[in-house]
Amino acid sequence: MSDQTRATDGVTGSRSRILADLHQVWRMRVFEEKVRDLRLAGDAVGSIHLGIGQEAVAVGTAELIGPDDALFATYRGHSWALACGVPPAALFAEVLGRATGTNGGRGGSAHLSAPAHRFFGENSIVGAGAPIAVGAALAGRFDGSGRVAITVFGDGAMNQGAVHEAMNFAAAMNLPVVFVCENNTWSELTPIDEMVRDPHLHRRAAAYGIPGERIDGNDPAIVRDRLGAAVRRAREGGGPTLVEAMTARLVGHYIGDAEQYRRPGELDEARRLEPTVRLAAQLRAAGAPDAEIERAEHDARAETEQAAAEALAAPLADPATAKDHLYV
Amino acid sequence: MSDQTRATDGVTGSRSRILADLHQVWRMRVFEEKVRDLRLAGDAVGSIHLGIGQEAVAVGTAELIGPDDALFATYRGHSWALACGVPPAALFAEVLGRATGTNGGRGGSAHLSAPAHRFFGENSIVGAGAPIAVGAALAGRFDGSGRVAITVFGDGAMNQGAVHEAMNFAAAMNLPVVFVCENNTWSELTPIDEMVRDPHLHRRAAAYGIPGERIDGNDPAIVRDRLGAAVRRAREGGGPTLVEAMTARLVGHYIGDAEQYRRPGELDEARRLEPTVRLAAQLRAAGAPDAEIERAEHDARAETEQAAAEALAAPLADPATAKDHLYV
Amino acid sequence: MSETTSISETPSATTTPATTTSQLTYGQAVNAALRRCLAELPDTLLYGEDVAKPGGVFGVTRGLRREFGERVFDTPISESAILGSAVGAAMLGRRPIVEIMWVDFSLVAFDQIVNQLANVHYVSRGQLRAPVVIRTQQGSAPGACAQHSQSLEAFFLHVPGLRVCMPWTAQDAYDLLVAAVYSDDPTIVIENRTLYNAAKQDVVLGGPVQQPGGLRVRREGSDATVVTWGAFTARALEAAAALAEQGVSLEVLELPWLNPFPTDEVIERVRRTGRLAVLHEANVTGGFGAEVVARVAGAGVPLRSPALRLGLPDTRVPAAPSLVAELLPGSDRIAASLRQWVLGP
Amino acid sequence: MSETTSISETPSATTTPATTTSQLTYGQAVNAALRRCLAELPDTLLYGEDVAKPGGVFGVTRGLRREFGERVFDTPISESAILGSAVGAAMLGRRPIVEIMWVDFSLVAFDQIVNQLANVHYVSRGQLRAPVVIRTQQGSAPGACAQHSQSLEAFFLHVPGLRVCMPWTAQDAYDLLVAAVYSDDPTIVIENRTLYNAAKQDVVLGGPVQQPGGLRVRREGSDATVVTWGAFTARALEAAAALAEQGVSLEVLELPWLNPFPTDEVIERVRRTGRLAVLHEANVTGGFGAEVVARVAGAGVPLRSPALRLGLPDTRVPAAPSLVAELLPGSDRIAASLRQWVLGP
Ligand SMILES: Cc1ncc(C[n+]2csc(CCOP(=O)(O)OP(=O)(O)O)c2C)c(N)n1
Ligand SMILES: Cc1ncc(C[n+]2csc(CCOP(=O)(O)OP(=O)(O)O)c2C)c(N)n1
Ligand SMILES: [Mg+2]
Ligand SMILES: [Mg+2]
Repeated sequence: MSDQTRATDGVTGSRSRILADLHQVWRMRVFEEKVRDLRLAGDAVGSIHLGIGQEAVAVGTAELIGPDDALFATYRGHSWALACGVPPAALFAEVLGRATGTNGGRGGSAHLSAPAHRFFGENSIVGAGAPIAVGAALAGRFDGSGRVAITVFGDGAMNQGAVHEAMNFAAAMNLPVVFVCENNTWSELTPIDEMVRDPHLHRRAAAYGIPGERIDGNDPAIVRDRLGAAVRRAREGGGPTLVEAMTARLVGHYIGDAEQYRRPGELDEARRLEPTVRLAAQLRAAGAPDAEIERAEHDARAETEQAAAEALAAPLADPATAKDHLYV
Repeated sequence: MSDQTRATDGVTGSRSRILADLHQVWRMRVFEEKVRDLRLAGDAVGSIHLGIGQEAVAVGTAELIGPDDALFATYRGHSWALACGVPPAALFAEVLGRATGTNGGRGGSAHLSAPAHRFFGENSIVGAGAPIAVGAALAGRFDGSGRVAITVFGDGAMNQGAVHEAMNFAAAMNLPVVFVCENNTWSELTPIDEMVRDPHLHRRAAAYGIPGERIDGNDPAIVRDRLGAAVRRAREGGGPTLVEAMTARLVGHYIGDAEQYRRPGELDEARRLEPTVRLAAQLRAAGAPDAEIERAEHDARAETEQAAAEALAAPLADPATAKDHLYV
Repeated sequence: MSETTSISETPSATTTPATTTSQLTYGQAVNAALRRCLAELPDTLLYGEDVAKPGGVFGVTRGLRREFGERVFDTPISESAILGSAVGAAMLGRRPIVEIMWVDFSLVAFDQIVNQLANVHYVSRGQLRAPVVIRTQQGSAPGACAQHSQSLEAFFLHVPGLRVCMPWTAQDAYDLLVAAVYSDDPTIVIENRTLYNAAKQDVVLGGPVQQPGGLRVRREGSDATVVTWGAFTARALEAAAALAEQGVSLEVLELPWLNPFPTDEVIERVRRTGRLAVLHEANVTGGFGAEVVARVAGAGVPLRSPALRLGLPDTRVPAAPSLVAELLPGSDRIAASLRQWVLGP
Repeated sequence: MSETTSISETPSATTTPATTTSQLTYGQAVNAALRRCLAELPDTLLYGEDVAKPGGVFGVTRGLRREFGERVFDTPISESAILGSAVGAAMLGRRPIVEIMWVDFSLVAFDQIVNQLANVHYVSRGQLRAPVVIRTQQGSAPGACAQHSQSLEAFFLHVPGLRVCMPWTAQDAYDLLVAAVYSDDPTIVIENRTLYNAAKQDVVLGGPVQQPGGLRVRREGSDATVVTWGAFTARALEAAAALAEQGVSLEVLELPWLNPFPTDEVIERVRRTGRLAVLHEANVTGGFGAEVVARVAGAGVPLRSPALRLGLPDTRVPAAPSLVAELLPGSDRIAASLRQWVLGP
């Protein structure tokens, strides 16, 4: 991580700002903890991918997403949906296969979308969201919206042809796209540093003649600052940027993953650097009382429990609608 | 072309060497001129892509290809097949749909192969040959052959996902592959500099952590020298290299192309730099008499005419065999 | 291009627009359809490899860049980016018309068609639309290699959520494309490059936008129903004409749209003749001819002879014309097969 | 894993090797087949995403890296490179076994299968071979999204030059894979992830290598022939068992190999029962069931009831179990459909 932008010296924003970020991180964290519980209890079924530990990237991005912008995520997208403002109850309902889910149960945990909230969806094909995001930016060239498209994918996705094509296409056409690579150093069960010769993935931006930067993805303030610059550049006609946000997935690739592939002590540092710990420390350094810090988590838990209860009370997706909407 | 290796100062090899190169260039040149004639006369049918003007890349590569190596080309592959030693009569026959063709007429001009000559084939899908070549190198890791795989593709192919995946795969596995990008600045009818932000395509090598170099592709000696270094590095375990050979296609993308897309005067410089002109000048500078220079062309024409006549005399591919070899 | 009536006012989709009739090649008819759509629908975009400044490798998109500016543009050789960006642009309100130069090349980016494009509307529960038109062309032409000769409509027809058409006449090249662009469903328009520069035909331009679907009764007949589509329609009609002289009366149905598929009409017509043959250029096994036979069989239509399928036998496509001629049935061989099938040996 | 006989000597392909019988899951049977092939055939390579050190996302390739070293390796998430390199390695004498984790992902690199792999032997006029095995898995499982639920065998079956099998039992998971690896033709082995960890079955390991092809008569019956494959075989058998109690006697044919397809045997058996139903998990339209019906119809087999196809209706696959249950027929609904079809309403 030698060349990444990292705040090592404590506070990176005002106390209220940090507090708000911590609250957002907790909203995502407890949302996913609850999803895990629901999955383990059998209320939710199937393969579910959590981003626990990676929330700061989404939190830092949240307020950069303008009203006409569009965000494209992967199967690991719950936090990104929350960052876009999708109501947690609708997300829970989707994960639970309920009629009130964002997609009425058609998307599930790994393929949900909420376009009214600028969340143009998860994608369960690695890398496939990148060219689609390029198209959203392309549309913006003609609709006068000034849209910036943000597409998020993992380190492993950098080796997928579609991502390469998307970056070159956006670069050649100078489209307003921000490519966010959440580098959690793992592609499922395989480490990225064995799958590339140079694990500094942001350097690939140079191949397309666009700016690339590696940043500390565990601090919302840093993400906001660096991604903010990329979004601004895009909006002002400067074209695409690749931002590699270093982070760590503190849990398995999917719920149930035995994580036997972990390197010894790998997560020790990550646990020290993860956003709830980091932001709490920053708040403490800024003089915040423990009660304030705890409230961020507490409020998030209350909100989340209520949303989950609401979703659990909703009816299952109605079988009678299963064939609707195949064609317009 | 600022950063390419180019010999501007005349002679780059011994007189006999240059003469041999010129002869090889002429063999390819007159082969393709003859193919054009046959196509225009209706003896050959369909879409045919000539590499007239680009021969020096193939000539410079020819002797680098070891007995166990494997070469993978594109639809613009006649010269590459000749460089591998495929007999011109078999190539003509293939283009003409004859039973004696390299593939008995199954490949045609754009998809022919001659594995016994280390020519593992043309490919008519842009970029698709690159990962296949990677596989040939992979095989070499297990069969003790010390094989180097060479894959040739165009500038436009650099924007194809498969090429990206192939380069990363070869880089990550440190496989002995030489990626040769023949940059003739055109992808069919579209200029590469409008399709990428940085037209110095060799710089993309850095994305994969491998060496990349732009060279003058119109002088066999330079190609031999620089590609030779890449082949050597590959053979010695140094992994893949990307070589961008600058050259010019002096003819249309395919036979019949009206070339309305050409930029004014575009080919003037190219005609001065093209290999037959360049090598003849080098020979003259080295004191070769005109007769010697002319003989290179003359011999090639004689050989080629005979090969074409032989192919034309051969029977058409036998319809009774049309269904053979679908399965082993 | 000889116009038989004067050019109408700018047409609109709601009023019935005035029409003109022009003599156009199939390729020119495609061009006219694109021009109309670009003019009438400001949300359309037209892009792909070599389509804009060069006007397309077949010249089909000539002049459109000049006329419509930046809405028509060239792209890198990046089919995943072309198709993916079309999906995204469509989600955000555009109506992209993209070209995949040969249907064979769609396979480098098939994910974007099957896993992405086809899912947009369904998975979003109708919140998103993907009115993308993918124009491509396919089929065998003399000398083309195995990677430039396939007929792949069966792939697209096994993907619910996509619409698929295969125009054969210049008029349909125009009408189907206009219908596809106006449709809010993702649609694959499969043209045929051997038709682009074939003889000019009268083409009615303008006129109301058609709905996807329907069939064309190209010939009436009573001994058997021959169902076909695309460029092979010509072979079916030639065979039918030849057989008419031998006392065999064939009905020839061309299906310009394969999805939606006019199941009831086909079944009804087969019921009347009592025989069904399906003819297509694609490989027989797993070809869409199987679906046509299965629908008719599933409807319990009594048949006087077993259903017949004619097409490319199960092999790759060689380049040499002498080999292709052996594999792809011409109208003579088609006629012989149909004759024996109807009359017995 | 309880072995019922002792392990044999190292088996070889030429002598009839000794066998052992073990209690294995389907996934373990796949693992055993891979182990056998890696041991017997030094030219084999085994690779794909997460297959080596992690032992596969389903644990199916566990232990093989440790046992066979560098011939078993992990790859980047680059399906075009995985498949393309397999084509190239096979041309140069290797026998690659590659994994595409979900069949849906094959679509990002379909070119390498259709335009490359399938052409190698034919276009080179037999000078090159491509003995590649692509192992993948497909099908619907509770909660899986539309991009992880498709059954795409019909795509591969429309590509001449490829062999395709879909093992259902643990024994076939073993035998078919061994046969595929020994075969010199490119072969797609489509497994089913819902079977990997299902109950253990007796599996005979070792033994002679089978030839691709054949069918399994899973149940004898006289009222109708039900043709099926893959995991849906279980539903067909459950339905047949239920209907037996209601006096309807169904013959159930499982086709472990769909290419080569046992046309004559299927036709012969349908001729005997006089009824044909095809059941598969794939979408009905353009599914391989159409091909089965068309072959039987083309043979003029007289049928007592119109041929029936059951499968996924023409829609995408939603994630919610309540929706999938509505779309994918379970054995109850299959039984009801078959009953009405045989007995009338
Ligand atoms: C084209 C494709 N190949 C393989 C997969 C299976 N797969 C799902 S997630 C994943 C790992 C992705 O790693 P990365 O891009 O780093 O994202 P992360 O999961 O770490 O967020 C793989 C290989 C897929 N979904 N799509
Ligand atoms: C995947 C794919 N897309 C498009 C084409 C059509 N096509 C054939 S050649 C070509 C241009 C290739 O340009 P370049 O790579 O520079 O090679 P060159 O022809 O100049 O040698 C294109 C677009 C194709 N054959 N395959
Ligand atoms: Mg990752
Ligand atoms: Mg070029």
